[in-house]
Amino acid sequence: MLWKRQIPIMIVSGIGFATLLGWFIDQPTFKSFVDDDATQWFDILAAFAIFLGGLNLFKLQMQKILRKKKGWQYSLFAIGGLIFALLAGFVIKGNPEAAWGSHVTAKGTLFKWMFNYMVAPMQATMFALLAFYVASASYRAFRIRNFEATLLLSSGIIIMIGRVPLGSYISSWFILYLLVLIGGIVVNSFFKNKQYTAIFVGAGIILVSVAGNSMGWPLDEPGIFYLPYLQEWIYRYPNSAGSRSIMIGIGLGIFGTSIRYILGIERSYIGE
Amino acid sequence: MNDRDFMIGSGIFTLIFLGYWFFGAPYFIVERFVMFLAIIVFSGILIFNTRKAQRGEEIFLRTIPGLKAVEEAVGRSTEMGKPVLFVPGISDMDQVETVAGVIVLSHVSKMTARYETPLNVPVCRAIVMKAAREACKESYLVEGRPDMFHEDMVHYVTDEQFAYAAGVNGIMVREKPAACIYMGKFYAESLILAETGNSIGAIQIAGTASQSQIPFFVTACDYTLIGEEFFAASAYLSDKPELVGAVKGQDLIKVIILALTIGGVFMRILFDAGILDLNILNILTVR
Amino acid sequence: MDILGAWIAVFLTLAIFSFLYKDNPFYKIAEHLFVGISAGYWMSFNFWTQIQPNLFGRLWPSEHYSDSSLWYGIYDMLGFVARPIFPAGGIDMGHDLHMIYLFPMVLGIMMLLSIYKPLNWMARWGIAYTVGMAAGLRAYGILNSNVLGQVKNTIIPVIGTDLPFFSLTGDSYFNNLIILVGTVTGLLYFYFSREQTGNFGKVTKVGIYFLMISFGASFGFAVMGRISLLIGRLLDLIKYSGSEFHHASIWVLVAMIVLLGYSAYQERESSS
Amino acid sequence: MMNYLIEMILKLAKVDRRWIFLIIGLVVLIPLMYPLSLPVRAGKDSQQVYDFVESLEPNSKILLSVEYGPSTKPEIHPMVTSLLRHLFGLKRGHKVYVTCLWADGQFMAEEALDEVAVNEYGLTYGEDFVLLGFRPGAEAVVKGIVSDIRKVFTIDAKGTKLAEIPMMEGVNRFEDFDFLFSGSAGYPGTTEWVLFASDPTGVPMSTGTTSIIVNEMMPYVLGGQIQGILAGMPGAAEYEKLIGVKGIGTSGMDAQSAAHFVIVIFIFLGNLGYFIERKRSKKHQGY
Repeated sequence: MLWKRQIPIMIVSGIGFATLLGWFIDQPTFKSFVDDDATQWFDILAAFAIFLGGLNLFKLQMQKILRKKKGWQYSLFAIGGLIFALLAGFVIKGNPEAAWGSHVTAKGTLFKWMFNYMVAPMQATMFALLAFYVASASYRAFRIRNFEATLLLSSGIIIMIGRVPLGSYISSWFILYLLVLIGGIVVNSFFKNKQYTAIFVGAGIILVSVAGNSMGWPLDEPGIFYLPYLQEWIYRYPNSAGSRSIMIGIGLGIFGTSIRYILGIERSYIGE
Repeated sequence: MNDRDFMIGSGIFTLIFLGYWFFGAPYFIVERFVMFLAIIVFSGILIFNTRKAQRGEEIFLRTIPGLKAVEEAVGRSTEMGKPVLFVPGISDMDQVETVAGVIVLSHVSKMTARYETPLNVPVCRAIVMKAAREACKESYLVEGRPDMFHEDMVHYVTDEQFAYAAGVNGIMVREKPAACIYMGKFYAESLILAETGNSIGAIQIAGTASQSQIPFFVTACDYTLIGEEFFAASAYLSDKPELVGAVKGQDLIKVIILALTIGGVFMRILFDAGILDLNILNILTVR
Repeated sequence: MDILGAWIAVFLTLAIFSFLYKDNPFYKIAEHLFVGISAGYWMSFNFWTQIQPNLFGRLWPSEHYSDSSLWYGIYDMLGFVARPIFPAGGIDMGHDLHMIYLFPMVLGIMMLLSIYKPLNWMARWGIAYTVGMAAGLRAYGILNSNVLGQVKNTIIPVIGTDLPFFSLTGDSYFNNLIILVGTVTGLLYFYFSREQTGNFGKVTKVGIYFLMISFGASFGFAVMGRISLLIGRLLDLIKYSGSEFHHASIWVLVAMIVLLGYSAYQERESSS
Repeated sequence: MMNYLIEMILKLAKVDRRWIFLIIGLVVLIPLMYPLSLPVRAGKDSQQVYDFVESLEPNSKILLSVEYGPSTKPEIHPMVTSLLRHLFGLKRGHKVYVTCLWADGQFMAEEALDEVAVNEYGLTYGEDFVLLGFRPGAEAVVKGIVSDIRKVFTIDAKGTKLAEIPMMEGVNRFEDFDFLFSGSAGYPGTTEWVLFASDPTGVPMSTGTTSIIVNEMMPYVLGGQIQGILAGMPGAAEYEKLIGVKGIGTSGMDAQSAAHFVIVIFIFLGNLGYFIERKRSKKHQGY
């Protein structure tokens, strides 16, 4: 029990207090531990642990092959890939000039080749899949269901259009006309009277046209209807306010949770 | 520990610190005193509320729909005879969010043990694999179902972010889980996972403090725990008084923060008008 | 080698894109290969950038090398087994001798040993160290920047200076007020010890509006970023379709479409 | 006619998402092959970065941190090359020190330096620019650079000892730099530089990030913790416009514009279908 429970809890508290107090203590040995060594130790530990993970992957894929589970043929590729990468990492350098150790970054090695033509393109392609997913997600999710969803949608669209060059060609007057039409829809669904709607839209169009004519139809005035300016306003102010409140909340959450770990109030992450 | 002990303890601590201060505070980085004070005060509030809750004082917390849905999702998987997929994020245990995710996993695995539903936890880091296994094992033991636990329900995929996403995608389209739960620190793979989960028609519940990924989860998942809600999740799910008390403590800190903000704005007005000779911004600037 | 690489890269890229159509053998091959290779890649990479230079490099630096010492005797024995990892005369990574790094080594070895069931508990020490370190380091940083730092940024003038009342994209009282209101109400949304009803509910509703605007803006940005990545990917494919790579992209694309089309046709036949 | 149109919109609203995928793919591909060359307008935040670089004293020491890999190269790489062009093009004797927090960042940095510093300006390695390379450890590296850069980097990326590099003279810690630019695609990245380097020391910094994390960075930009930001590929295009050298950023903007508009049209159609549907179901319920 001592080895399995008490000591781990003591380690959490001890290391936690040390790293927290380290921020306030100006003593070289202590400071260098907190600034440098503490995270370095973790990195070393993680580097050891990854072998554990690799072994687990190997075991599961091997089981699939040996038991001829559904799709076992593909597991051959996983095992093959793993072995190939380990060969490139530990056995075949491919470039005699590169020393062991620097071969993982040096030019002309098998490891670098593997990175350039296998890891990097697959990584980038998986990432690029997001371009499609983000389109289909916005298509499905950006529906004017209620006021909140409408806010989400409007700020999303304004940012999307306002930030690309094509957006800066859209005159603020076009947006004004658009707003008049949308206003018409709102009026119509509110009063359910075609006359009111017609009066509203007609008056709006005349008003905008008169104003536009008198101002000479400048592209970017009035500024609040010019998308590039509007998007800048949205992301500098209301958006900042929103993300700032989330940020403070997350900050408090992380702080509170960390203190809970250090004090040993929460221990279930090691099975308590 | 009761209130008296707490007061005595903090009194002693203050005295010792004053003594240390009196002797010139060797090795102490004085410019960070404000931060030191903040940490001490905030931790004190957390401890105080934890103790209060442990003594059995009633504490009210508002409902969070996403957390109620977790049990429903597990239940639905049981009815459909399909597994539950739990993704604890792609970061290692050195991120507080991952630890919080593993804690939520320990509660989810209690439910799957109770409902006898298969659980699948692919992980991206080996240390997380170890921790998640310990957490699940303990939960199955607590629920009296150690026979149902097997180590490989928590399995390692790879450290590489997008290879992991590809692998989890594969699990989703082939095993078709009825519930996908994402709790932890996420990066760009969030939308790949959530969209694929959506396309197979699973109930999806997400919780994360990764600010840039919250919108994707909000749009593609059925329920999302936003930011701080995610950290409060373990308190809600466990119902342990000491954890509930800590959430209450965090709320009190929030009130202090709000008071500081609004009070600060007033102080700034007075400062700008030349009435007050104290710039609050200088106090809050900690190098 | 480069042309072969280009063909492999093109195949893997298109194989992953084919997932957009549906789960298919090409994707399964790419997925399994990716998982296997990347696991091996990171195992090798972490070994050569962490364990060898930062751990062994600190335990047996070349600076302190002497054949007579017992400690380097162990080193020479290890070097006998694996010369590339332990080069003759100690490891020169510019580190000093740090015996304290035996601790992370012990933690790492314990982590590896935990694969043996009776020693399962050994992993807990490493986990405990990781959590403790993270909690201590994060608690300070996050409280400073995310909480106090953001509070400081929210303390902005709303009256009494020479700022204009309204300016769309510059600082103004109006915009400052937006930030103040948004941050405060947004933060109140995260107040848990009260049900969001009545007046409090109205205030938190405003907070939610700000959160939604912020989510929308994030989403807009995301669309932008993801499309950019697709652009990068397609630029690569266009490059590989050139004659110096023997039109790799075009050939692989055609072959894949034909095969997928054929299998879709067969499926339809067999189902009807 | 009207009914036919409505039916079509309804059909479009329920279209298989794979059609969306195909259209998006084509809309991005076609402008890349046949560019339109739309002009670019520089926003405030890009301008701020530009102005700050312009205002640097002659012979400034600039730390450039590369924190992106091949997957995010299209967004950040053009920013980094443009910044290098700007710095070297000013001919004020600025010295550029490049560090990488991401392993694959080193490949990216090498590419950018080869392209700009070596091929375009013919500068000398070790006197005008130096690639210190990648060191693992995320925030530990940042903190290490703040306290003692020579402890983190004993040798540069080519294996030369720091003492033998002329431009390293007098550079011992982060405070010896005049400006930091972080080209960042996530963790570790700009946030770590703000938290552990720029905030504690007061050395000014700017950043160029992927679009997705711009939002997370905005509070820092508004709070003056970061001097301006290059936001995603449009940010890169804007910077290219400011320094007057067109690159990938500018050429990608056409495809970007087209894709955004198509997505907005999709959203519009989806909403139209949603409205019609809702109206119909209301009618059926006998309102």
